[in-house]
Amino acid sequence: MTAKLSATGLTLFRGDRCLFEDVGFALDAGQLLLLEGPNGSGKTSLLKAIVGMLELEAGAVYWDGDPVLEQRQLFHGSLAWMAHRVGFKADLTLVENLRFEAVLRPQVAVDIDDILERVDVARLKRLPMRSLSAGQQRRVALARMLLADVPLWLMDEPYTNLDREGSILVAGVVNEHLAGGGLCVMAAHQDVDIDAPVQKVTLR
Amino acid sequence: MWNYLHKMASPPHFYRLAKILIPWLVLPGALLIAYGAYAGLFVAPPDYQQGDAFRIIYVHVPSAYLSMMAYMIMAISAGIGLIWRIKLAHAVAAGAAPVGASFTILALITGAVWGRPMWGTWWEWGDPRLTSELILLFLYFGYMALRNAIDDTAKADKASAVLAMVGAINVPIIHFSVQWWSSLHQGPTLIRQGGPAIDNEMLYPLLAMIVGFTLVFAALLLRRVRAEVLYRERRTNWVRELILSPRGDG
Amino acid sequence: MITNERELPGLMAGFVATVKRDLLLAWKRPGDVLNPVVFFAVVSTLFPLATGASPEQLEFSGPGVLWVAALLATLLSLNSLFLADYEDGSLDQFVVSLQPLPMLALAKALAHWLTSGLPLLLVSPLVAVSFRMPAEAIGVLIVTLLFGTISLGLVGSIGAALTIGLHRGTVLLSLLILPLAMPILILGARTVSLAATNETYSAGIYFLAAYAVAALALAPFAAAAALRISYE
Amino acid sequence: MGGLAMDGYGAYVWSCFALTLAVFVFNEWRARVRHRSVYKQIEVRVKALEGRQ
Repeated sequence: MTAKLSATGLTLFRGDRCLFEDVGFALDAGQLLLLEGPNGSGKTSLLKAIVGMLELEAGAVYWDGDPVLEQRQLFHGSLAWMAHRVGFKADLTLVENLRFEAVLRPQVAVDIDDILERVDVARLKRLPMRSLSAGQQRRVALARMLLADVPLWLMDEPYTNLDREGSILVAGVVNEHLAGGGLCVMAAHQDVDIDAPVQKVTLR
Repeated sequence: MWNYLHKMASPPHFYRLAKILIPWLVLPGALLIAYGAYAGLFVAPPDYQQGDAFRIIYVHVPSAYLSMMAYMIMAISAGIGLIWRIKLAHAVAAGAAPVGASFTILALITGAVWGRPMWGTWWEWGDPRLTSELILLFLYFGYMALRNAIDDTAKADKASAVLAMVGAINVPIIHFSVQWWSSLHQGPTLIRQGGPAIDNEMLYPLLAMIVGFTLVFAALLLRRVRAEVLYRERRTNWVRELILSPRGDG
Repeated sequence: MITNERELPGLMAGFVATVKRDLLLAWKRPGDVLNPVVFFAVVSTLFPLATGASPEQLEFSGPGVLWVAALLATLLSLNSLFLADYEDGSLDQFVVSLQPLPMLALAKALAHWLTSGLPLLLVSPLVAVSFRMPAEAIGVLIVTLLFGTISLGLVGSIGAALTIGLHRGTVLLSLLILPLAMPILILGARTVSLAATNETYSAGIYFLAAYAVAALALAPFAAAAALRISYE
Repeated sequence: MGGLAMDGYGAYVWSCFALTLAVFVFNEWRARVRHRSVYKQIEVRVKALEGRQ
C-alpha cells in the first residue's frame, strides 16, 4: 500500500548553498513527521518544498501516490498550513479573517464559536487582529486549522509565542487530529508531546 | 531529431561547440563588414537628397535591426526556458540582454547623428522609428534591472522571463501606437516614401553589412552565453573536470 | 478527506470573497484610497505652475498632463497590490489553498481598480475643467481613463507580482511598467486631444478597449506565474 | 581619396563608424572579462576543494 504522503530524494539549493539533500519519508494516516534541526537548517524551506512553494533541485513529493505538482489544486485543498507568519489581516476582525478563510479550503460543519472557545479567544472575536498579542494570534491560527476539514496539517514552529497552556493546547489538538486519522508535518526544535507514531527528519 | 536537440541543449556540449563556432562566425562576418564598410563609404554614390550623410545607414540600419532581433531572441529563449525548463535557454536570454541593449544604444546614437544634418536637430520626437527604439531601450533596462535585483540566478531567470515575454507582446503594440501617434504629428521621416528604387551600388553594401553584423552579433552572443553557462554550471562535475584538465580553458 | 459529494468552496465564491475582503480593508483605511486621488490632483497642478497658464497652453497640454498624472497615480498605488498580503503572510495562505492564483490576481486587480482607478475617473472631470477642456473631450477623457486604468492595473499587477520581496521595489516597478505603459499613454492622451480639437477620435478608444480586453484575458495568468516565481 | 571629408558630413559619418567599432570591441571585452572572472572564481573554489582531499 502506498503511503498517504511520501517523498523521495528531496534536494534543495538556495543560491550556492545546499539546504538538504536526498530527504525522503513516507507518512501514513495518524502519523506525525517531525522536522528537527537548528535555526537556518532548512525546516521551513522543507515545509515550503512539500507544499510546492519552492522548486526542488531534485526529488518529488507524492500525495496518495501521485506527484503533488500534477494535482496541486487537489493537494492544496487537502491541507492546512500554520506558517511562521500567521497570515491574518491586521485591520480585519478575528471573525472577518476566519470567514474569508472559508473560501480557501473545505470547512468542518462546526459552529465557529465552539472552536474559538476551545482555543480561548472567543471573547476577542470582534476585535481587529492588530489588537491581539502574538500568542493570541497563534491561537487564532490554531482555530484556522481546526476549522479546516483537511487530512494534512503542516505546522511551522507551532509552539512559538505560546505560554504553557497554549503549548498544551497545541499538543492536544494535534493528538486529536492524528487520532482522527489525520497527518501532521511539524517543524519544531523542542519536545512536542505527541502520543502518535512519530517519524523524524533531522536537518543539519 | 529530438535527441540531437537535447544534446545541443546540454551545457557542456554547447560550451565546447560555441568555442569552435565563434571564429567561423567572426571571420565571414568581419569580411562582410569590411566589404560593406569600404563599398558603403567609398564606392556607393552619394544620395541625391542626403548627400554623403546617408552613409550612416550602413551602421544605423543593421544595429536597429539587431536591437529588435536581440529582443526577440531574448524573449523567445526566455519563454523556452520558462516553459520547458531548459537552463541553456535562460543563459541565452541573459546573454542577449546586454548585447541587445548596446546595439539599441548604437542605433539611437547613429540615428541622432544622422538626424543632426538632416533635420538640424539631434532628436526628433516626430520620428516613430527613433521613438520606438528609445522605448525598446527602456524595456532592456527594465529587464536588466529586474535581473540585477534578484540574487538567486534561477529565480532571476524565471522572473525576467515573464517580463521579457510580456515585453515581447508589447513591442508590436508600442511600434504601432508610436506610428499612429507620429502620423498625426506630420513629422519628418528618415526614409523618404515613394522615392526612386534604391541603387544596387547602395543596396549591396547594406545587405553585406546586415549579414555581417548578424554574424558578429551571433559570435558576441555566444561568448556571453558561454560565460553565463559556465557560471550557471559552476557546481557541476563537467566544469570541475574542465578546470582540472591540464589544458584548462581560458 | 476530499470526496466528490462534499461541497467545496467554488471559484466564484473565492473571487467574490477576495474582492469583498479588499474593499473592506480599503473601507477601514480610507487614506489608502484618497492618497492616489490627491496625488493625481497635485501632479496636475504642477504642470500649469511649471510651464505657464495661458489659456492656449492649458488647452494644448491638458490631455497629456491629465494622462501622465493618472498614469503616475496608478503606478504609485500598484506597489502595494500584493505587498501587504505578502508581508503579513495572507498571500501564503492563498497560495496554499484550492483557489487558483490567476483568480486571486484578477480579484486583486479588480479591487485595486475599484479603489484607485474609479476614484480617479470621478475626480478627473474636475481637474479637466480647470484645464478648459470642452465637455465632449471630458467625456472622452473618462472613457479613455476607464479602459486605460483597467489596462494599467492589469499590466501593473504583473510587475507588482515580480517585484514583491525585492529591495527598492517601487523604483524597480516603475522601471518595469512605464515602458510597457507607453502605448496606453500615447493612445489615451492622443485620443483626448483629438476630441478636444474636434477631430475623429474613435479609433483610439477602440484600441484602448481592445488592449483592456486582451489584458483582462492574459495578465492574470502572467501575474500568477510571476507570484509563484517570486515565492521561490 | 577625396571622399574622407564627404562634403562636410565626414565628421558625422566617421564618428558613427567609429562608434560601431567601439560597440563591437566593448561587447567582446565585456564578454571576456565576465568569462575570465567566472572562470577564476570557480578555479579558486575547485582547487581549494581539491587541495583538501
